[in-house]
Amino acid sequence: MTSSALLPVAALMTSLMASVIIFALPEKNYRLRTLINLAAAILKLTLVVVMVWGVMQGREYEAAFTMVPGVEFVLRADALAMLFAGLSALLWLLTTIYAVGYLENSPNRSRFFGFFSLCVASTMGIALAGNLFTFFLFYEMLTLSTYPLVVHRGTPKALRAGRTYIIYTLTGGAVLLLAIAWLHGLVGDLRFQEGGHFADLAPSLEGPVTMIFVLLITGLGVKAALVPLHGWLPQAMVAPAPVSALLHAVAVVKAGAFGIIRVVFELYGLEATSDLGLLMGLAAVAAFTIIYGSTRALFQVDLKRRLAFSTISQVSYIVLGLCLFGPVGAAGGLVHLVHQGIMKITLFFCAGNYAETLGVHCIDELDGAGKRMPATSMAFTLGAFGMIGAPPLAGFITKWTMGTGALAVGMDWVVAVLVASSLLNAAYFLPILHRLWFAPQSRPWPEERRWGRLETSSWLFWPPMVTVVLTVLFGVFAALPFSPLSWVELIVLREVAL
Amino acid sequence: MMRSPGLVLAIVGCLAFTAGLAAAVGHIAGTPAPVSLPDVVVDHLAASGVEHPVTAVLLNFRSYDTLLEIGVLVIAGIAGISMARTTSLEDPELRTTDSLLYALQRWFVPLMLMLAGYLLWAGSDRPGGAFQAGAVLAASGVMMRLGGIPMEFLRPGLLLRIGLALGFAVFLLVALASAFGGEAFLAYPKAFTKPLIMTIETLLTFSIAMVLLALFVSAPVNQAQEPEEGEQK
Amino acid sequence: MTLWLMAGLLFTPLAWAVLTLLMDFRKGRVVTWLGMLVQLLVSLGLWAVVAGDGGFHYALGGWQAPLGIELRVDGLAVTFVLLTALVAAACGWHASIYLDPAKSWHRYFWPLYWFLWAGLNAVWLGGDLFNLYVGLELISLSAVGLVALGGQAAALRAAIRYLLAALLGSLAYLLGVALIYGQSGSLSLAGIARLTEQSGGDPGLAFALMLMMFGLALKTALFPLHRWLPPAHGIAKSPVSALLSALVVKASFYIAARLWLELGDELGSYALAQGMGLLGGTAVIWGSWRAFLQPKLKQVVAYSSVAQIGYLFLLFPLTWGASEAVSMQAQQGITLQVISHALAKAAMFLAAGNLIMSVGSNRVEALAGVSRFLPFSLFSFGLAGVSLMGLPPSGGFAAKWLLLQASLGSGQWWWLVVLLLGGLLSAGYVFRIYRASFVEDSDIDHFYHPPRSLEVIPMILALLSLGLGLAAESVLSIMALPFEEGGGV
Amino acid sequence: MTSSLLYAFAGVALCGIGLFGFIRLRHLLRKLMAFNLMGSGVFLVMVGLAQRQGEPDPVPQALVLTGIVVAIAATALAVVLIRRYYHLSGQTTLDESPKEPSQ
Repeated sequence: MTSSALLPVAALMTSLMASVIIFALPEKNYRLRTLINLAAAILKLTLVVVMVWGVMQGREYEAAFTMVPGVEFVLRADALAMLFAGLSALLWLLTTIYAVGYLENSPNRSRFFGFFSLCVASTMGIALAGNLFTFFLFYEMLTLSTYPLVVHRGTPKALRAGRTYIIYTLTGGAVLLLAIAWLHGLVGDLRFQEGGHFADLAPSLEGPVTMIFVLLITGLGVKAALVPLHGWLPQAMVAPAPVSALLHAVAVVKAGAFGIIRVVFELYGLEATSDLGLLMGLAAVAAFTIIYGSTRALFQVDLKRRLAFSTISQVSYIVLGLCLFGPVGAAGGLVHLVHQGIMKITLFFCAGNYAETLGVHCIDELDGAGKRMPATSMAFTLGAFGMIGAPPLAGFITKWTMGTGALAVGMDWVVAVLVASSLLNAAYFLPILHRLWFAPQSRPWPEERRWGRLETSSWLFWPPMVTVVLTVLFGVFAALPFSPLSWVELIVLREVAL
Repeated sequence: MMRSPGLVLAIVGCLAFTAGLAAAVGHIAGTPAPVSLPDVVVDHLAASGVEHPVTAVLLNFRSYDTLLEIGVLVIAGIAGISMARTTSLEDPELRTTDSLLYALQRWFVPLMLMLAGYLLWAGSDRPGGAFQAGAVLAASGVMMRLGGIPMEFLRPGLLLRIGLALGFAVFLLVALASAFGGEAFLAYPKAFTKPLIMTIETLLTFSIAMVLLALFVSAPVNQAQEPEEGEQK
Repeated sequence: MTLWLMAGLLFTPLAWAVLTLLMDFRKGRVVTWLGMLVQLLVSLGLWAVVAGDGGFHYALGGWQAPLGIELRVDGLAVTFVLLTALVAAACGWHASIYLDPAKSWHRYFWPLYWFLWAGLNAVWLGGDLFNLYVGLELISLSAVGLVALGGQAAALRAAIRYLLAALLGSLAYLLGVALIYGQSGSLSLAGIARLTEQSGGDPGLAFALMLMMFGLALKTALFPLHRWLPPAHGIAKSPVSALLSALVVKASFYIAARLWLELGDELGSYALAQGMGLLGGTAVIWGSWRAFLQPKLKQVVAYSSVAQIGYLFLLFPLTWGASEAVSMQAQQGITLQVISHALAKAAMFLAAGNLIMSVGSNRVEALAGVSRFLPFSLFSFGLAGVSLMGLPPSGGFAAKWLLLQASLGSGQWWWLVVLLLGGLLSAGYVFRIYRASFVEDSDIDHFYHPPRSLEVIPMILALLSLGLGLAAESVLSIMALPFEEGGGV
Repeated sequence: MTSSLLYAFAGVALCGIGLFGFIRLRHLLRKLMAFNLMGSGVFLVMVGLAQRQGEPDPVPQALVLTGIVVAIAATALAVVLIRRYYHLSGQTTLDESPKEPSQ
């Protein structure tokens, strides 16, 4: 096997091996487990960095073999894959650190971290998948590996949430499988490629191909939590904070969104999709989801539930961006894949910290938390502002790019949607910030714990700090090379040859 | 009138089945068979080592069938004795003190043994053979048993198990020996075909009788039983 | 060379049956381990030979068909021989630790076990209709013996019901053989196939085929003839259940498939094919549903067998009158399904045995909290479940994929419903088990830990069934090998 | 219509009767009888149909001999099982008594 084939496989294997070893480790042996976790995460990150560099030079990394007669298993590291892989590799490291602190001396940790690594392995696979078949393979693997994380606590509530989650995702998976099989029957095994395959489509195929597109989007939309397929996401909140963070920022919802990107850009091709008149429909769904999610978020009293609905709306920015039928808008959507990731993970880290340190879960208990935990609250504030789209933070870059993109192609209504959702974001974030900073502490914290000089355990303290700094940097230095934005523009130049 | 729909259904089903079968048989009877196996058998009879075609088919041409068939019989025997009472074979319901039976035994048992021997020997050139002989042998055993003759060797133990497996084992050894001899599996060396077949037949007779008799004698059940997995005893 | 392999393959199990009959459980165990090794090597060798230079017919006793019995040694057959060696060895190994040597009747486990193995090999290789019948009986009787071994009333009831069903099935099959022999005067499947190709369809033979299909379907527990299976597979000792579900039911299906592929085009009909498929589809739905409702762990697994067997019968509609390519896809898919289900189901039953052993109860709710104490066996169970649900990368998924392609290719879209819905329903009962195991508030806190080796065996099987999907291509390639014609006439 | 063909048709009749008994009878020993009846029917068909032209055909006769042995083995096994079952549960049919755990 050449090095070019070896790298993607290795990137996948690091977390896969990690999970196998962790499963084998005895429960008590937590030092070694932590060590392996971190080592694997760092190793993976370096591998990804190497590949990013290589892809920058225009090198191709690919590993493929025939799995089932007529179908290939393809791992391929292209620019788009790197965007997602980079994100998940980076956030895996941070989330692992966070999780170690979060789950300190709680039961079933070897099980948790085993499936945790498995989940990341699947994400990596989704990123590197070179064709729809391989993508599906890891997509289902992700479903299976996240279930144990969602029900980790084993409470009736968690089990119910797990049931809902599994029903939604497996059904979605079945629909997706049907679509993939049908497509394969029609046109054979198609690899993802820049510009897609259906630029010049035989008229006879247009009908089926359109239906297949709908099925594909339905299957992927479940994980991407497009309304009305979003029902599982708010319930999944019972999971431990690091899990929610991972689910929202990298793993599940992003997998869905990323799948939609792959399908639109690299399977159908942007032009073909719009020629089939599918973009508009998708745009409408996305726009509706954005507004719906934000509106529902307004009425949530549980902090994590509010964040969950905000995710539903934020992820649809990515989808909406694709539908803007132009390089700029597409760039806006793609870059949000990263931006939403780091911003949302910051928010969840903070929410977790409030829960762990002060025992606070509901928003109205947050009064005066800013004085008790200034750094965390600062991070939360910045994350929130990022979400709202205040300059110069990452979120602003997204919305700005998308807005200009929309105007460039004369879809002015999209701008209206963006403005409306920003207002809604403000409406459900600002009250929280007000409670944090300006409301006096009305009652004692439900259950407070103290850790020496830092406001919380250092495992929990640093990850949000890092991500919030990134939020700022990605915003301020968006123009520099290797910033998400410039990377995305590189992708878009390759994808959308307009 | 009708007792239950199930009954009617069964009647109709069975009639339909019978009719269909009859039709099939009738149809087949109308058409000549393209292959005439009897002629082929006759052609190869000389090479088979026995004069009687049925025995030739049983123990030479299709000896693999027969090997497995004896296997099936041994299985039944094993399953039988696996449920046997190991303490004692004495089973009152299998005892009789009928003097007539005693008298009959004196006459019949030797006769039956002779008959068995004859059937065995006859097998090579006219109807008869191992199984018939074994059956008669077993019958005489059953008679003795009913007469209350203990026949300790039927107690489930090594002896009985050897008896069960003997014929089968020898058959198997011959089969393998042929492979040693470079022939195909189960191909008898030309020179010894007849003696080999006769030995096999003899031992088979013995084993078959053992199995049938064991199944009769050790049918009484033991109390040994274990609960289903995960059920409390 | 080949001669030795064949001799070893047919001889070892029978010989070991005799040897172990003469010993007690402990000695028999040691001897059996040796025999397993031999069998594995021989099967592997034969597989290598066939993979190397194609399949062949092997005339037993040097008598060619139609006079003698010919064995059909082709890619499919050796694949199943190898599969049997793997699974049977695993189950035997498990049994050798799992069964209690103190119980006097357990010594009879080994001979029955070896006879079962012999019967399976006989069926995989059989090319002669009547010989297949004897092989089937060898399997059925030893299987019944194993189910009843030392059991109490419930076990005996299950065993008797199983035996009666099996006997009726084999009689129906034998009747079919009688008719076919009366018509063609031959018993060699290859020969008969050639005859029917020349003479074309024939009502008498068609009826015979239907009879045989009925008998074999009954032995394979196709819905609605499945009633005997769950009690038997549920109540037998776990290693036995594993053997039955993984291999025994497949034997009768294998014969049905062979008959269909050889004679189906001439003697089958669209109605028959669709009918079989319909029953199979119903079995998938009904079996999964019943599995979902079962209170006992092993009953769940047993009913899941009913469902998984249903998939196999999609072979009939998907190959009848289909194009060469589609028919090939279907056959490959079914083969994968057989293999992956054999591995997964064996793993599942063995793991279930371990779980029951450790929590001391056979109910599903009793698994509460077991994920903390016995993650290893539970994990094997889960991996096997992945294959049953047909999720990637398991063999079950590869099979489902091929079947999807085949049904699309032949335009029989209605099977898509079965395939997709079946997957979801199986997820229903598999996740029910996971769910029970994740419950934390369990009152029982003492768990018996089975020996490590007991836990390793199901894990190996489960991993095999999981990885099968990745190796599907290479596993299937041997089926497409050249095959030298035989069968006399 | 040769005599052997007559046997064949007799066999057909036996099969039908046996099947009916097998389905309807509930006492296990009777079921077993019915099975044996059906078996004899099958054997008759096998031999009778094969040598319908009158000349004897050794092959089906051999097959039937094998078949008989197998049938006897099966019957014997069944009897042993049934007897033990009766001994343990006092039942002669397969229907489950209330105290048994229901499947």
